[in-house]
Amino acid sequence: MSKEKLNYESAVAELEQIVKDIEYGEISVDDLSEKIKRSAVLIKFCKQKLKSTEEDVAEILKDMSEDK
Amino acid sequence: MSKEKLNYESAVAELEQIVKDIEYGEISVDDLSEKIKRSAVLIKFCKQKLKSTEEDVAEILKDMSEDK
Amino acid sequence: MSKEKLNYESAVAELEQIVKDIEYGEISVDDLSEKIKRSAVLIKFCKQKLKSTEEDVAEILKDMSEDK
Amino acid sequence: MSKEKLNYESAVAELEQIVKDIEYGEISVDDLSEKIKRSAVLIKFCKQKLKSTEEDVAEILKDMSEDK
Amino acid sequence: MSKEKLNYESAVAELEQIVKDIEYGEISVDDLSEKIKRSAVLIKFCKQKLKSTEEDVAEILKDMSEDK
Amino acid sequence: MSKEKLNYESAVAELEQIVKDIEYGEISVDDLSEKIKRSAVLIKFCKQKLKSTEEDVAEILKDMSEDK
Amino acid sequence: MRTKLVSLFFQNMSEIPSKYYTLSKVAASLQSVIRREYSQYYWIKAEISRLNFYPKSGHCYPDLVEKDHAKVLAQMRAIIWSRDYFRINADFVKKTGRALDDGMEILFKAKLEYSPTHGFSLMIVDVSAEFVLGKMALDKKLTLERLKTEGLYYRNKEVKFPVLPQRIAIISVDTSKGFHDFINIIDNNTRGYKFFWMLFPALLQGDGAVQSIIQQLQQIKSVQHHFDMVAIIRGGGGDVGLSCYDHYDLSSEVANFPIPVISGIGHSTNETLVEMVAHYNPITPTDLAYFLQQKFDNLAVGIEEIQQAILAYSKDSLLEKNNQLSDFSRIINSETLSIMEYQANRLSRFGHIVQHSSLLLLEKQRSKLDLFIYNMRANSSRLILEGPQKVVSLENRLKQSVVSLVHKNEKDIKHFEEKIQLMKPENLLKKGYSLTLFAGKPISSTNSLKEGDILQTQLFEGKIESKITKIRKK
Repeated sequence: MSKEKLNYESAVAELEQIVKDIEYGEISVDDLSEKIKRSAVLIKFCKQKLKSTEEDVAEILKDMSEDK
Repeated sequence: MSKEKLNYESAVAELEQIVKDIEYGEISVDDLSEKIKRSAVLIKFCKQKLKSTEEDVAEILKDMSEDK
Repeated sequence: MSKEKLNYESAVAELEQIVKDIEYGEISVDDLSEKIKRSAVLIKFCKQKLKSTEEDVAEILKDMSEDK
Repeated sequence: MSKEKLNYESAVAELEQIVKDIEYGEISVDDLSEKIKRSAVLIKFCKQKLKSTEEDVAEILKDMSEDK
Repeated sequence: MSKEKLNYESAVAELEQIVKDIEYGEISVDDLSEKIKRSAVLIKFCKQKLKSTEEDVAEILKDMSEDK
Repeated sequence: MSKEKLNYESAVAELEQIVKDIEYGEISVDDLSEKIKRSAVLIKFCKQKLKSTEEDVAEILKDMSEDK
Repeated sequence: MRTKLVSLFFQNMSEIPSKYYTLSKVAASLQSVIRREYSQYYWIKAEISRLNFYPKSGHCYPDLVEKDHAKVLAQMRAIIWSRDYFRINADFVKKTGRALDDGMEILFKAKLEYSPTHGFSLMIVDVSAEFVLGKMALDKKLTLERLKTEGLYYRNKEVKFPVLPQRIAIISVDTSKGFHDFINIIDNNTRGYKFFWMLFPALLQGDGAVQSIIQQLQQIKSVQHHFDMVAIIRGGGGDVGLSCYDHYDLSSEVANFPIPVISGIGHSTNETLVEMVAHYNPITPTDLAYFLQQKFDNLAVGIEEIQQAILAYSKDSLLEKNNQLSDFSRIINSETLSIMEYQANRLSRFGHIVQHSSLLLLEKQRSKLDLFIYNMRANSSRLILEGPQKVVSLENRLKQSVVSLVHKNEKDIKHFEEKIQLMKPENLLKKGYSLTLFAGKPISSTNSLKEGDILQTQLFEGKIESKITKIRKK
């Protein structure tokens, strides 16, 4: 699966769908591995995104503090 | 019987049918062995499927935890 | 009598007929020995069939337990 | 008279006929000895037949029980 | 008259004829004696026949009993 | 982003909107970095604005004389 | 007015009267009449058109006037001697907040005096501060009502105060202490805020102040885009000369001003109209400076708060997102495990059912086979037992029937034997029966006999021969 099209919102939406599907037993065991692998990709992507955003925030705020 | 066509859902469905047939005595002794052997194949297949899925899940969740 | 053609169902059916015939005295003393011998063959066959099936069951369940 | 052709059913039937014939006086004194000799043969045959059948049956049933 | 040709049935029949003849007086005195002589022969034959038959039966039945 | 159009009031308004958006989760993670970068620009601008002014007396005097 | 008088003087120059008095004579006459007729002190109401205070001597020579609108009804000079003036003015200032000044209508106690050299004058010995006070209050009240009626009162207040009140048009004078206090504070604030200000000098008190300030306001208006606000700053002037700020023209100009006007006039008495209609009135220039500084402080704090809020909310948001992801992980983990467990149990259950049911099925079949065996054994035995009975019964029947057959025949034979025994001729003859023979043959009818035939009769013992004597036919 290519990452190019991923963005956080759509990744989270997809994750929510997967979680819902798993929660409501809408996923067959046959598909489960695939879905879980996909979840892992999505969660990893999201975490990276959060981390980079967090870094951005820290960086910016550091800059701002120095500007004082 | 070749495994290629098997998937968990169909295997479980087949198992349910066999279990029902055996449970309600709808099966002749002549077919019983065959059915039991078939059950064993199906159960084994399903267990392997579950096990591999479980491993996948564990792997993924391990990855996810490490990503934190 | 060759065993090739025997199966449990037909063996049981034949046995039932013999038992019925003996019960209702539909059998001559001349045939009795023969019929009883035949019954013995059939019962032996059936018991073997049951036993082998039972062994199959045991085998399968052993497999299942080990797979856990 | 050769025994080969004898069977229990026909032997009993023949005996019954002889007894009936004698009872209804349908038999001349001239033939009586002969008939009685025949009856003796038949009775002997029947008894032997019954005895052997009984033994056969007992033996077989014993075997069947032991097969358990 | 030679004995060889005699049998119980014909002897009894002849006896019956003689008795009948005598009773209805159709017989000459000359013949009468003859007839009476003949009767004696016949009766003797019959008695002997009966006796031997009785002995035969006894013998056979004795044998049968022993066979038991 | 060019500074020409910025003024303190619109900058603050924009900042307040961003704060509100972030507070109420109206901003996707995808946009968050961008928004935070923008905030940094705006905050920097505002802080600088408090400590600097570009007004020029000569300019005003010139304007006044032109108006007359 | 002076110009008019001068022109009249030149018009009348050509006519020279024959009789005339010397000026001193006229003046002496006037002086005596006035001394006689106006010996008392009177309370008089008039307007001071000019106060004419001479600081060196300390005397005042006010020009008094009474007008009906623009028309002068009367005018007169007055004198307030130095000693009176200081007393009067001090009291006046104390009570009204303003010094005696040009254009002021006053009620004063005076004595009419005439001096040949100086002419008429009213020697003022007292001025009623209360009168002026009442007059001022009335004027102020009327002006206030007018401003309200005209919808001006709140107009400047309604002008949006700039978020960043950084550029200030200052109406003041360079010499004002208030002004210096103000710029000193804003220019030298410790936080490094930068204000831009420009001084628009104006009179700050007295009647001239109204026009002067209005003029500067108009100047400012022409370049209003350069400014965020106007500050009217006065200071150190005490409470004197503030009545200009109750003036309608100035008040309405301020009220109507397109950008906020802040007043820092600095006094301790009642708020003036200008201050009332001004956007904000911190009263003293220092307060105004601190007000602005406070505004900047607030802005700085606001920005700081925004910064903190962005930081905090971003962190919250990111934390929340992180938690959401953790939740996802956790749910996926737990749900998957429960699916696994459920499926594993299901498989186990299948296994057990297969086992249990199969064994049950096999057991049932086994019982069935056992039942077969049982039935076979029972029924075979019955069958086998029935056989001998039948055979034995046949055997018995055979025995009996043979015996009875032999007996019957023996009986038959005996019967024959007996019958034949009875029929032996010797036995008949013995009983008396005899046998009649003819020609050696037994006869039983008369048919072949004739009389005279010789018949032989056989008796049991012996024979007889006899002749037939008579034949009787049947």
